[in-house]
Amino acid sequence: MAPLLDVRNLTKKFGGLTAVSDVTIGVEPRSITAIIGPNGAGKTTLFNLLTGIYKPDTGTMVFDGHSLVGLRPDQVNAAGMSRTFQSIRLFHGMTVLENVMVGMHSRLNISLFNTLTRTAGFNRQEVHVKQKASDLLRFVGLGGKGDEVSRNLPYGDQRRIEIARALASDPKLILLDEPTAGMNPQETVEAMALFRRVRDELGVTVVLIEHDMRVVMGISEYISVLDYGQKIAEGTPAEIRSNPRVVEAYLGRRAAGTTEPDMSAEVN
Amino acid sequence: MLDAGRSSLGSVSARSVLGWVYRFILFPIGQMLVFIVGAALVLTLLSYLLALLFPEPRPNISLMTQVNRQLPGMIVSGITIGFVYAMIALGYTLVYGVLKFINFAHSEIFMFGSVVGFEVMQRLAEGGNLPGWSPVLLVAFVVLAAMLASGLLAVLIERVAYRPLRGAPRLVPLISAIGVSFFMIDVVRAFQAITRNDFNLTYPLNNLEWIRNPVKLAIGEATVNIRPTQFIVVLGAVVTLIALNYFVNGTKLGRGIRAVSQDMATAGLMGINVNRMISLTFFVGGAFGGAAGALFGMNVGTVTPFVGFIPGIKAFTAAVLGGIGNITGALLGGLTLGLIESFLNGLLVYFPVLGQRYTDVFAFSVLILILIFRPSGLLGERVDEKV
Amino acid sequence: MQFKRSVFFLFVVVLALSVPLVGAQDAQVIKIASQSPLSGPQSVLGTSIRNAVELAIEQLSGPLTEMGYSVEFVPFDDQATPDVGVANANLLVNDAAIMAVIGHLNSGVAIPSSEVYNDNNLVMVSPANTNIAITDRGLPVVNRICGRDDTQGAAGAAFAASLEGVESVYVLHDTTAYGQGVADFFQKAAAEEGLTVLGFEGTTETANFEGVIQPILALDPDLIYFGGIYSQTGIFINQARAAGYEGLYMGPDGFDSSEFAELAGDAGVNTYYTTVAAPPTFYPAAAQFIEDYTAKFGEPPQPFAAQAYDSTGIVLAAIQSVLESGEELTREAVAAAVRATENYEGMTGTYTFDDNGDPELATYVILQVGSSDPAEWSNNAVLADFQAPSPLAAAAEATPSS
Amino acid sequence: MAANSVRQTPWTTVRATLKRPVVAGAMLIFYIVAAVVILSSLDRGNLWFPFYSTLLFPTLILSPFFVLAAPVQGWFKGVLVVVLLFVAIPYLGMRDTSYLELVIQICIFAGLALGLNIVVGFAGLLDLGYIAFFAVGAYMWAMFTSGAPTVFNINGWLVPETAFYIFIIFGIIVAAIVGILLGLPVLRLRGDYLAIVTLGFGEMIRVIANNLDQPINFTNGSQGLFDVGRPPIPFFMRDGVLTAERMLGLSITNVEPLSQQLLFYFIAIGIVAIIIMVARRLDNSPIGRAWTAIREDEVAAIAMGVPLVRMKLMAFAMGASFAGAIGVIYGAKQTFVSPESFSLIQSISILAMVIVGGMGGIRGALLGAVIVTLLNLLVLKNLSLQINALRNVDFIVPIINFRIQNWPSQLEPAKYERLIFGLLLILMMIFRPAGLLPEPRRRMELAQKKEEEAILGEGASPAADVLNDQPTVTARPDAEQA
Repeated sequence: MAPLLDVRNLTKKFGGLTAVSDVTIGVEPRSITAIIGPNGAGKTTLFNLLTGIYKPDTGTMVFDGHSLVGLRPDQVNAAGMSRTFQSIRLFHGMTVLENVMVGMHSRLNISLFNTLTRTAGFNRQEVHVKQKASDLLRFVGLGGKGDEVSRNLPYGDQRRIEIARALASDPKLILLDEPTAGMNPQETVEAMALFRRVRDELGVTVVLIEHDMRVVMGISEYISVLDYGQKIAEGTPAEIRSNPRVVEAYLGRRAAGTTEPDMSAEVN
Repeated sequence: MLDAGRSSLGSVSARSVLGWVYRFILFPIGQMLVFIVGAALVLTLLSYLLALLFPEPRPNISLMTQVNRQLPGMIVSGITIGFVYAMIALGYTLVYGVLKFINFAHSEIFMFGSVVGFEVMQRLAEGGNLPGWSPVLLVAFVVLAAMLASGLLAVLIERVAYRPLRGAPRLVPLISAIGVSFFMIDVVRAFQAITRNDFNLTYPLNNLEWIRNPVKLAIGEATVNIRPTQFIVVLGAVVTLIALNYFVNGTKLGRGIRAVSQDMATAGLMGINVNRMISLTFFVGGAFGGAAGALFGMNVGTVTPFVGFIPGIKAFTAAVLGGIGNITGALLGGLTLGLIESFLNGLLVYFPVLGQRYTDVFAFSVLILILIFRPSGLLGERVDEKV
Repeated sequence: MQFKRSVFFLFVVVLALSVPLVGAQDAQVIKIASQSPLSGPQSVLGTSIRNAVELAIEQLSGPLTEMGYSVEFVPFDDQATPDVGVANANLLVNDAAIMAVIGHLNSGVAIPSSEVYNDNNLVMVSPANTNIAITDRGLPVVNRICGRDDTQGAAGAAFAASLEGVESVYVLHDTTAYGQGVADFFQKAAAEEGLTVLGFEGTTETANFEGVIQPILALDPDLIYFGGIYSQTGIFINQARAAGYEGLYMGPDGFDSSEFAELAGDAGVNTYYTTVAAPPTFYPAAAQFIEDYTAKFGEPPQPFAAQAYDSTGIVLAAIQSVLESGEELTREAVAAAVRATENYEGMTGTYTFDDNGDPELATYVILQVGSSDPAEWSNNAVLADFQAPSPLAAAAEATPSS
Repeated sequence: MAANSVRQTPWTTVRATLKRPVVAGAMLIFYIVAAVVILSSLDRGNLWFPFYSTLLFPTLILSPFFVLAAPVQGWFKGVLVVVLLFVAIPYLGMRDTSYLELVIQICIFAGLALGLNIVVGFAGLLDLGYIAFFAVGAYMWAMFTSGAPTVFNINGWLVPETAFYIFIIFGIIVAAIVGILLGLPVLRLRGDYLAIVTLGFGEMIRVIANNLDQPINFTNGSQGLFDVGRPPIPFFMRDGVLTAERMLGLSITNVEPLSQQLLFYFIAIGIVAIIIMVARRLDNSPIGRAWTAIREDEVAAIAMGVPLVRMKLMAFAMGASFAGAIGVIYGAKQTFVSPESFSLIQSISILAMVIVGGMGGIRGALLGAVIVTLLNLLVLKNLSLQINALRNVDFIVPIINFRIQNWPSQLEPAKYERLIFGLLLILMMIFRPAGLLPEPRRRMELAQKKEEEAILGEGASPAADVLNDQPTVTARPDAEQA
């Protein structure tokens, strides 16, 4: 089976710094893949390259049979790849529901004529958009909070809104950038369940950047490890756990003794 | 140029004094010279090229002769106005560096400087002893008075109209600044209308012998009159610019300002009084605007409460041109814009269909083109937004 | 907006206004309005026009007062801006007591405002508008007692050509309706007179003219003609002289203000200017006016003040003639009476309007600035003066009457 | 406030009474009728006329806002507004056309403010050269119908005046195209840069209009286009005026100009009504949501599939097209179009309207337009007239014993438009940065709660009162770290 996302030899330099260097990653359809690595390893830059916010210097990115190179972020979104942000970037003045509705933009028929004349098709679409946004909010566990202003919600809820918003465009693949950062253990457990449901119930491939090893080891099926912009390892959680290079480059910097039990922990 | 002096002043050995002189005086002046000469050369070549391509015959002389005759004058006037723009642009750029907002009212701080300069000279003239002053002392006195007044005004404006808005969306202080600008124009106008019944304020330069004798310079076919006021503008600008360079890069207070402009929150945590630094920035930027105003006033002779608008916009353009937030950029942007404008005035007369009335259109086109192709300006660094 | 508070506010306002209003006046009131810039850079001239109208009403409304009318004066500030002028016009046409408008200073304001007057049959007499479009539109309510830019420009060019050693001219203008208009007429006439026009440039600069001056210096003209207003042209010549310009300097009636002397300083001495409104001192009959004006307002009258005084006089005389004829006093009647003015003896000349509202004979004067002292402005030397017929009058003369 | 309201004081009784629909409705009717009667019976010769008209006319014009906020039923609000627009104001206009002129000016500026509101308020693009599109519309109509010697004036043959209504559509299209052409290169720029570049474009268009009399005369340059055509007066307008004159026993001397003004009045409110509808539909649609998203966070918006440049261009073009349509009307109404009318000051005063009213809200933009226009054209002018009138009769202010004649003429209020204007902007930004009527999108749900609370009873919660008064929009993170 061809990978849904096929990244080959991707390189991005900022001045003298090579943020992403010759990275090759494949993501299978309907998988959950984690990208890990120490701070500054180039993970977020990789996401920004994938979603068109940065332009790669060299390399190819093929998503679902189409090249992503040169696409604008909105075109990437339309192609079926959506994302969340490391620092939450909601539209803070808008309501929760509106935030999710914006996420549907690339799936809508945006016609000035229809908007101004309020054709039947337009009205149907609006009803559908609202309905779908409510459904998504219910899916992420925020049913009934659609009319609140998003900035007034707690942190964990804001992360959920971001995920709902990213799911609104019916993506084939969703990129989650540290989706559990700042969550307490209870919220983290719930979030992991949510990621699984995203894959299992919606059939969306999930790629996430994560620092919390319990999350990484708990839900991901494949793991790629970046260090200094280079991919130093990939494989199943078990393989990564036993890869000496990873242990040295990544885990070795932390107290290996404390992380080892975490990596084996199974959290449901 | 202005980033040259990174190191603080250490021990006072002969070598470090020399190094200091080099770093804070010779190097900046050298840089300015190189830049001016370079820009002037490029524009000169462009003039000749255009003259060759479009040999529109003049009624009495050939176009080549005209270019030969007007070039030196154009360069001199371009440099003069360029330094004025540069000094105003510094106010925009300093404030932008620290607060990341366009101080729209800066043009009125410039205007205030020019009006204060007039007031001081007029009072001295009414006292009757104006010609008795030594030129250097008089100019220094007028400029310093304008600097002080404008600096304080800038601090006051920041305190009243901007500080309560800090942290609000970007549009909010910008609009408040537009309000301040309008307000200032009318306050100065009302004051002058009541006290003098007139607001065309003419500097009393006529009874100063030394200011009326230009230096005549013959270059080929051309004779340029370099007026003492033009010397004053350039000299005053260079002196104050060097002082600013030293202040920002060589003193503790300057380091504070730089720290605040890097990261306000962290600077605050490091024990820097952020509000004081911001006030200081406004004072310094305002003082520069005031100095520019007084020098400009002496050079052109007559100012009004409305005089700030055009130079303000031009100086802002200059700041953007150089890369807003970048002090050296403001200087280079100002000089570039001054020279471009001066040359445009000279070049557009080649084309009767266009003419000088299109000068501003072309000046703005330059701005737009630069913003499109190099949005960070000549010297600004491209900052990618952190995602 | 909070309803309870706002409705309470409204209520208070209504109650306050239900307080009995001051009763209407019984005496029959005739009002004369003026429109001129009372603020902004040209307010010196505009204020002087306003003051002269006030003085004229005070001094000349005797006959009307005897008939039982009281004449009041309503000044408006048009800020030299078309929009403000039109807004004022719409305001003042609604005051039924206003019978005439004296104004404006700026043709760009007078043209749109006069459309409003015309809609409401309100007569306008202009002391200062020289643009040809003012009267060439043929509006029945629009009149002026001054000359026209086409004749003024030509007169300037003829005079420039007559000056010794003047062979080339460089023409500047301020890109406004007035300045560019008159500069254009000058340019054309100058070419016809055989002068070489070295350049025709417009500039909006108001403070720093260095960039404008350099190309002029390179061309070295014998004379610079600047179609513009004193607040710009005075500063220009100051800087041009400092930059080394040694030729002659000339301009239209926009130069005509004592402010010019102040702004130009010594550089402005010997400047030539044409005007359609000679200084009051030029008219022997105006001595009393100058004295009265200075006594009332504390400063000597500016140019156009005497013309504003005469404009008011024409209007008052027309109203008087309407009342004497026993007709009902309406705006139409006043407008017709003003247009029918024949041989009105004002202090600045004898006025008869042609069918377009131009004076059949207008006076054009060429003066030279004598001193950099603003107080001496009204003593500028009159080098030449002549009367030229309006285009209609000239055409009537040209076609032999049957 | 909340604590007091629990107790039954006379004051709370009054307030409760005021909130009853019947009482509120009766008060509104009384107010409108009283204002119209007083205004129309005021004589311009009256010494205190400027004072009264300054007090009364603005409150009359602002009454729709009170009506809309009043606790009365929807149909009643509608009837009141229609009566106000189609009976009260035309009647007042027949008695005194200057009021009609004022309302037309307000409509023109309201249309412009609504257009700029789309660009600045909805999409968050600070445009300081907005007046350029207005100029495009005005020139559009004026070039083809002016009596000035332009290239289009072929031996006096001009576009017939009946084409006016088609030209409104042309104005919309051409202005939108100009908007797109100007927007294409600059919309990638950051906020502040965009502001300055649009400012530059605005000035450039003005300079070009001023100079496009050479080599081919398109705009008649600085002389301006005079004698611009007006839409023909339909017979029913003239008949209507005559009928009204007969029925109301008025004596109207200026039937022709009055019908013309009335025609412009109806065209102006018609176009403003259309603009309001368009703006509302845009706001309440995927397009409006995308604009808000862009305003809030460009990066997030584009990552969520909102095509930035296209949506920004659409905002630019929509805003421009409103200005284009309004420009055509302005050109025809003014019958004179010259570059002087399209200065930066105008752009900024339109911006001020949007700000004063409340960025992003339609009602806010309307309110801002009314307030700023009235301030410019009525309040300051009337203050000057009042002072002058008092000077004429040598009035002495009682109590403080101040002779009005001693008021220096340099201090006439009309001269200090900018001062008041500037002060207004500063104070608004400091005390009510969200404007007088903050954006409804951000208050929608809060307002709903407020209404519920109001229905539930008098004892409103403190929260509801806070929400009534405070702009909920601006969170100001305290920057005083040090």
